[in-house]
Amino acid sequence: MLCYEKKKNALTVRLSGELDHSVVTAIRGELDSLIARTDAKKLIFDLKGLEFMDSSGIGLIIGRYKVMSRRGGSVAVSGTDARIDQLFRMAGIYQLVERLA
Amino acid sequence: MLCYEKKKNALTVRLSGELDHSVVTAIRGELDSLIARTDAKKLIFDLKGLEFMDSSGIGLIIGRYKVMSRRGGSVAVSGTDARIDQLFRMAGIYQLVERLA
Amino acid sequence: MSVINEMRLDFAALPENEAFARLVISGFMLPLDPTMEEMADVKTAVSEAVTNAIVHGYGGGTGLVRLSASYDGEGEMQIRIIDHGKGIDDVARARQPFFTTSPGEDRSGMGFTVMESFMDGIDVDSAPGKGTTVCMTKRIHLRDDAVPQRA
Amino acid sequence: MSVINEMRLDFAALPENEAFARLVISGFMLPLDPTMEEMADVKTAVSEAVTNAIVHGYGGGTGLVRLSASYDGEGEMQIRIIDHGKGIDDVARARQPFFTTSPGEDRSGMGFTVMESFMDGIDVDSAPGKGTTVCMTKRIHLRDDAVPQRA
Ligand SMILES: Nc1ncnc2c1ncn2[C@@H]1O[C@H](COP(=O)(O)OP(=O)(O)O)[C@@H](O)[C@H]1O
Ligand SMILES: Nc1ncnc2c1ncn2[C@@H]1O[C@H](COP(=O)(O)OP(=O)(O)O)[C@@H](O)[C@H]1O
Repeated sequence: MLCYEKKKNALTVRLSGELDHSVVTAIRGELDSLIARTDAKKLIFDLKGLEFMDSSGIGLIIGRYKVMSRRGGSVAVSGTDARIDQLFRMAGIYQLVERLA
Repeated sequence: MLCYEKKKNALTVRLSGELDHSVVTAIRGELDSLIARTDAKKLIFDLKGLEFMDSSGIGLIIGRYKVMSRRGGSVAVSGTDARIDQLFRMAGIYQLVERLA
Repeated sequence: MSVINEMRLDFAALPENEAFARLVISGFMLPLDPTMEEMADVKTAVSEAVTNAIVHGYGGGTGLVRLSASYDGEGEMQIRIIDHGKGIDDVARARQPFFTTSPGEDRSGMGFTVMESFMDGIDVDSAPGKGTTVCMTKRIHLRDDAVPQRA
Repeated sequence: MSVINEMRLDFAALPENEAFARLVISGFMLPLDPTMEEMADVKTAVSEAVTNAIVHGYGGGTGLVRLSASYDGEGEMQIRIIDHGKGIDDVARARQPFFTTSPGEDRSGMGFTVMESFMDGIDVDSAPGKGTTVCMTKRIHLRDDAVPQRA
């Protein structure tokens, strides 16, 4: 499930449930048009509600990092539990993306 | 899971989780020795906590009805939801066993 | 209609796999967005047939049980439970309510009756020494917003 | 030690079966009473390999994915994910972090790296045109009161 909120230049996207390849396939187009439509400069992923994530989640974040970079914007993540954190560190994501509390 | 309580002549047995063949196999010997040990005249099954039951549960109840009859005692059930009720009616269990609220 | 999803599971004939088989069939039918009632009907029927394969088919011995299932775009499920155990000599008699060959083990003889009343169709194919196949169908009513699509 | 429980599941190469495969492996390992951590490790690794079979092996086309698993009395799990899809020509390169043949689809190239770090052992057998087998092992630490017994 995907919920979002735009405040000033920041678009916050809250993901819940299980983030795997089938979900990424279903939502990435939606996300990209949301970014374009809201003209967001900062994209924040709130992952507190995720019950599962595999490397497809890494791909989703890096992909959105590329989209935002092209637009001169940035990406941040929040609500990462120990497991998601481990996956993100493995992929060096925090070199590209800010980690909020 | 099996919990029990003896009050006067009545032995109340509370079952929770899923009542299938593997569980019946695991608990029926325990139940019979509990009946003998407590010398119960009435055996009450409290099924409120059950999340699943198939015909193995019918077999468990009818089997205990036989055990209690031989001892001059009786059996009752309580906490049956609509589904368990349907299974019990299918097997005519309420001709042998009292149904409490 | 043609099948849009299918699975086939083989597992050891162990009592602890009865709960496993129920979990597997529940998970497989989830994309159809069944009601709690439909889910419980199918779980119960599968539990009966799988238990029979373990208890009667293999009689506590080793062997593999197969659970296969499929559904089409209209929510029609086909489920098969297959064992290569001892088989049934008189299927009509076995299907009668209260008939059981294991009364001493607290079997009620209600397994086939339960499968019949919870599923839309059931067919039993068995031969002594060859094993048993129980084939069941169940129509899951699709909600308007949940029609499954072939990817 | 010898195997005390085993299963083998074949399912259609559809994205909705990724969640199904995770559910199946979780249910199968439940009798071992794993920690949440061990459970998540295995689910994640299986999710990676099954996704690869669907995405890369069959590339969106039809086919069957096999997930087989077993465990012994010491909690040693063996898990295999098999497809008969297009195969991998250079396995060593494929296993490198960040290597992916589908960057445009937002694949990260981290699948094999994740499998390696969450499991105790992984072996990949593949040939172009023949398909891919990923074999993984994981030791589940048994608690004193939960040693599984052959019935
Ligand atoms: N898979 C099977 N293999 C061999 N015999 C079976 C199988 N399934 C059912 N039977 C026979 O049919 C009888 C009736 O089955 P059922 O109605 O499920 O009741 P129950 O399992 O309580 O005995 C069983 O007692 C057994 O003799
Ligand atoms: N089952 C498979 N069939 C064919 N190719 C595969 C399979 N699994 C992996 N590969 C190849 O190995 C590469 C790396 O896989 P992986 O590390 O899981 O990353 P990703 O799935 O993100 O691409 C894939 O991009 C693909 O080319």
